[in-house]
Amino acid sequence: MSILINKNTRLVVQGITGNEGLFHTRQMVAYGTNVVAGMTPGKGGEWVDEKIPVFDSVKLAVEATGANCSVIFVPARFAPDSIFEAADAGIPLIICITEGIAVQDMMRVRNYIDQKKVRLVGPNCPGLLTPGESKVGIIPGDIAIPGNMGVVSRSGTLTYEVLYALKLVGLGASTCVGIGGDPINGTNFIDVLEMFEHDPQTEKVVMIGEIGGTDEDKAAEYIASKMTKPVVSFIAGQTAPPGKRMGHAGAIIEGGAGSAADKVKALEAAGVKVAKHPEEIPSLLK
Amino acid sequence: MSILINKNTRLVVQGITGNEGLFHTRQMVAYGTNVVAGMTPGKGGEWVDEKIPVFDSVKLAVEATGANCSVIFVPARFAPDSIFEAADAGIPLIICITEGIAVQDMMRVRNYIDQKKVRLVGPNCPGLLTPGESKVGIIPGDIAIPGNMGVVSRSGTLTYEVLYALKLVGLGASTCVGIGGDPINGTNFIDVLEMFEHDPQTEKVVMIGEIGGTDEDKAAEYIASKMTKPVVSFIAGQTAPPGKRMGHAGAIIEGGAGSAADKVKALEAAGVKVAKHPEEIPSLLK
Amino acid sequence: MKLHEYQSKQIFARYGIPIPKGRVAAAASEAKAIAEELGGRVVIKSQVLVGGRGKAGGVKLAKNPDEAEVLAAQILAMEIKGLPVRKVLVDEAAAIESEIYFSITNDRAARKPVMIASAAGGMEIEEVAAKTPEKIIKVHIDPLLGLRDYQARDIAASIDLPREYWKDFSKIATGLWQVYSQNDATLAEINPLVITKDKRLVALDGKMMIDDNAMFRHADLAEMRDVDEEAPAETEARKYGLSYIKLDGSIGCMVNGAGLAMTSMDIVKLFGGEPANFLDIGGGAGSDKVAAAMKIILSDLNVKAVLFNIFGGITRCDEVARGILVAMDEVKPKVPMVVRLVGTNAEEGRKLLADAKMITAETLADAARKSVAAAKGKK
Amino acid sequence: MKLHEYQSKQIFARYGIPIPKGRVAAAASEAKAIAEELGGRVVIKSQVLVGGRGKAGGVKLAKNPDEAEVLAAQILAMEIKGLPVRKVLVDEAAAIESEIYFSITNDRAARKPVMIASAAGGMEIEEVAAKTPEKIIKVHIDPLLGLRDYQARDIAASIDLPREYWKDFSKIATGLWQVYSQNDATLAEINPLVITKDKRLVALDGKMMIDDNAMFRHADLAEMRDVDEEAPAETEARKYGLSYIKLDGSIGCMVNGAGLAMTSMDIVKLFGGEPANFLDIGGGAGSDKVAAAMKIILSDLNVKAVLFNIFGGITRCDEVARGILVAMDEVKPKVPMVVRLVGTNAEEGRKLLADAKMITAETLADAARKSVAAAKGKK
Repeated sequence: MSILINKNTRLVVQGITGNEGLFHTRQMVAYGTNVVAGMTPGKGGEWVDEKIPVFDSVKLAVEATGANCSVIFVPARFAPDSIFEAADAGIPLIICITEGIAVQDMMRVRNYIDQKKVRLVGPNCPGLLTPGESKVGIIPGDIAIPGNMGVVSRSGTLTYEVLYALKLVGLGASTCVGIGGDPINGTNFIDVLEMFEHDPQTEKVVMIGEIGGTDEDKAAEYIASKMTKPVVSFIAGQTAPPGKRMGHAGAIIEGGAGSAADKVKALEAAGVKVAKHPEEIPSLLK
Repeated sequence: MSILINKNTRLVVQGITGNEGLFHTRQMVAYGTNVVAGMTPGKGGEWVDEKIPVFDSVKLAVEATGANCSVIFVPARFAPDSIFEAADAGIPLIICITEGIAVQDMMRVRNYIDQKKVRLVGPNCPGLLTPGESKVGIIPGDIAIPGNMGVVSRSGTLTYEVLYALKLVGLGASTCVGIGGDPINGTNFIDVLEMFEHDPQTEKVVMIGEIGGTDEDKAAEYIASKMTKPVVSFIAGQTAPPGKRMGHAGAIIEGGAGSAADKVKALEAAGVKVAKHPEEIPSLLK
Repeated sequence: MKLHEYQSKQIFARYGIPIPKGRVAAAASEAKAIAEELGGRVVIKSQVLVGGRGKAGGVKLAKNPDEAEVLAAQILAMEIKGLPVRKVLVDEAAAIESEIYFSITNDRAARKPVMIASAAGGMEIEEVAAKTPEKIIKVHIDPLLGLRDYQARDIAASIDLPREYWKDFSKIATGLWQVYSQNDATLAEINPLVITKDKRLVALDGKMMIDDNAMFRHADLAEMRDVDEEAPAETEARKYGLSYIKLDGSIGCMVNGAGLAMTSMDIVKLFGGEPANFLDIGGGAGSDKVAAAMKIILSDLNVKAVLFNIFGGITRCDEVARGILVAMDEVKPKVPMVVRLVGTNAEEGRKLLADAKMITAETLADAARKSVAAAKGKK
Repeated sequence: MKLHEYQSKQIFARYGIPIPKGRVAAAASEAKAIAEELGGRVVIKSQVLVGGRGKAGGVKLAKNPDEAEVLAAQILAMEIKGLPVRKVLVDEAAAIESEIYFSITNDRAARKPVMIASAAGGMEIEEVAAKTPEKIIKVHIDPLLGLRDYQARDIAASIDLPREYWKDFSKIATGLWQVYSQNDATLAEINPLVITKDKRLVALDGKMMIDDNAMFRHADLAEMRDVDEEAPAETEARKYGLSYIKLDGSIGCMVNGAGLAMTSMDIVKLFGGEPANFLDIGGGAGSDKVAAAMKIILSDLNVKAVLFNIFGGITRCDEVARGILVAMDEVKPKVPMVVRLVGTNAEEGRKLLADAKMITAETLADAARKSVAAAKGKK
């Protein structure tokens, strides 16, 4: 077992003919992901590498190929519409890799998809990897091996560090979920922790957080009250200068929370072992 | 038992200081409805008849009085906002009496409240009456007596005819629900039929429909497949000239459906006795 | 409220939808002048608020200004489905490659606006819908989110529009959505949207219907109402917020509530009469509204008896009674009147009417029976 | 991107929010002229993009034009929190009855915009929030529906605003919502919104922050950016889409991904070093971006060693290597460089860098340790 993606995942790539879309489609195909369709407006009828049909819209792609998962490689100004489009086409799992989407756009997106039975992962995330089965997004496939560790992270490349560190000591992952670092995203820590808690393959969980927001604090509450599986964590940004992001009003809303020290404290109080640096994580999982 | 409203209903009247709002508030109070608050922007702090406090917003009214039901007597151009306001204030049951709300406004309203756990009855409806317990809206209280007939109707005054006809032969109502005649409304026949099916007090159901739309047809399907209690019906508009409402596109959407004859046919096929005129209904309930 | 073709197309143009060059004319000489201005062949189109103008001969092609004048004169002399033609639209003629049907309207079952398109444009779209429903593409629009670009693209692909027209089609779709949403239209229709021989998309014909309940925010549209196209009684009724439709029978009906009004008509018919009208005075009508309603009913000379059926709720029976008295005083009606008052303040209402010579009834069936008898001259 | 007070207030005025009469000046003589124009007392306000201007003496009241000139000259000679004052706003002075705090910002936890108000305006709002949170009113706005009138009314009632001001307050709330939503603001703040002695509501001070990710639809706002207020390196970084923040340490860091960049800084510190900067080259950076990043890092003369930590994903290690080579060729750096490449195309990247004299590392800890050692002159 695994969570979210596996061998039955039928993927449509939104923005498949773009530079990044094409590169990572090939990487995904090479990894063994079942990429059934691509989508680029105006290029319907073309083929990618002579085996992936391209459609003019997600709806047409779904009708023709039964795609059940979408990954978005589309410039930030068009990505919100790509998410709406995938949601409207009935795709139940949408992974948005795109970075730099405007916050107000994401508020509209999130409030819209919350009305539908749709899970969005990201944006500004590296995607998903179920080692040995399927990879959706940009996580390099060769840095992780199959195993029993569930990995969830707000960061992109930092996630790779952790997967790689696990691999170096022979530890593998059930699924790795990059939820993305944007202030407004589709899936948060608690959503993924819950899935790992119910996934028989997952034995322990690694959670990679960072400064800002209160998601890690909520996760700590959830871990303390609902989780039976051990969780190991790392929080990035211990040395980050404070107040570089938002002014007055933001500080009011977040009630002064969001520092790395506070998050570490909350997690440790919930029984989570917190690593000093990512390469320390494997030893804490032993 | 009854449905939707009873002795525990704590009502706030939106637009209480207007002509209609005030008149019907007094009627409701006289009937025994527990009117706990009124709401008119700019008149907070005043009192109606020295016993009902007026607030500047529904939120303030709810906080101060624990109102759990709202009735709206507000001009059509302001009524959509009144519904949003009641929904945002956490009122679980909103009855909108106002007639003449623009269709596009109602589409926005309905799509918004569908996201919340809120039931809207109406607009353009006479409201609810649980005889002997509570009346919310404008149904004259003295035309109905307590009993075991559930009454649901798209029409306003036609509903009164039916209640009155029932009363004249000694039949009473568990609850009467006027769902309103507008093309887009909050509660439809099926919603109410389901509540009556599960209400122990209700023995039989009277459903008053009219031409236009497909709600009666859907109700017929529901009755055939899900209902155990007998249903008697009347459909208004047998002599109405066709095509006075919408042109081409509307006809396409409704697929030519919506005539009184079609509705009668669908209901009779579902085992419903359909009356030739409203005063015939009591005899069909025997 | 229906808008004329020329009005609808003027609105379309404001939102960037391409329309043919052209102008409206009320006289043949004017039509000639416009044809001269436009040069080339023109189409003369009668502007009446009914369908089937083409079949009735109300749309003609003119090769030159002189022919335009002759044809305009012919069309301006016509009546179409009982409506005299008062204006013609003179449009430059288009060389048509193919025709598309394209509209937005309300889908009450889905509670959302729906965009409808078909490659079978120009034809009677109801016929297409009935015979080949698969040729009709429907896409629902979220009323809070509005039309998205990919929806227009989906439609373009589904009706097999050649890819070179997609960008323009997308702009037209966006324009049509704005036409619909910013004007509270219940229908915004382009039929046909044509591809011309010189590869342009043009809205050749247009139709709009506006939600009467939303007129308060569209003063500009209210001015476009063509009262010439309405029966005077209907114009009068609208002025007082009454819902009135003239029919061919002899029993005038004044009722509160659309459902009860229809039921009253149904039951009049059930007892052997024919209703002269549908008239709903609405909820909470005051005496002035009631008086206006009564005058409207009595302005129909076919009316041989009047049935008042008022079941008070938000409407108060005493107010209705007062209105009846005012109107009787002014109009001095000569036909018999049957009155039934039940519900809110019915007692007060009955007292007010006690001195007026009116036939009273208790039940609806009783009222209908008495009206039918009265219309036939029986008591 | 932060806007100046005077820019924010100009935008406010466009949406119907009343602001004091006034104009911005870059010289004392100009300030005098404005004060003469306005007549009466004026306030001279330094325009710098930091808070606490008042406490720093950057806001002064002038009784007449001559005093305005003197005070403007004083303020224009100041530095506030290290930033030289280049402009002053000269506003007519208001006679203040009371002060309100009023803003809209993003609530990330609720995923909605939130309108915030407090009767304790003018004060440090964080202090109010910390000490008396019940004095802060928050109302969430549905991003698809927008601000509704009743929400403004709720706020007015909750902050005990006298009823006579509700209508004007409602208009200001609507204006502020438009300011926020039509300009992709992450913050639109009026502090204080004052009630004047002559019974008007006026936005005495204003602050706006714009979402950098939304600048593509706000060419007008992009022009308002005051590059004088930024470190030149930050301006340069933004030009290339790099996220750069200068710090005080000696180890320059170039990393892909904000999380990994912060982690690299953390681990440098853990091993006894001090990071010279935060620098995220973002996802999918090409060689030109990498070269620009390297030049920016090396423009900081405190930098004694550079740590490149690239874990390829959407970013390809070979592209990064190419960028490093380009930059090295141009800049000829004299400080030691520690490079760690892992992930997508890491092998190709390493090959490209094989001939350059760089210290390589396998693990992150190893890279950090080597950087710290290199900065201290050890190998």
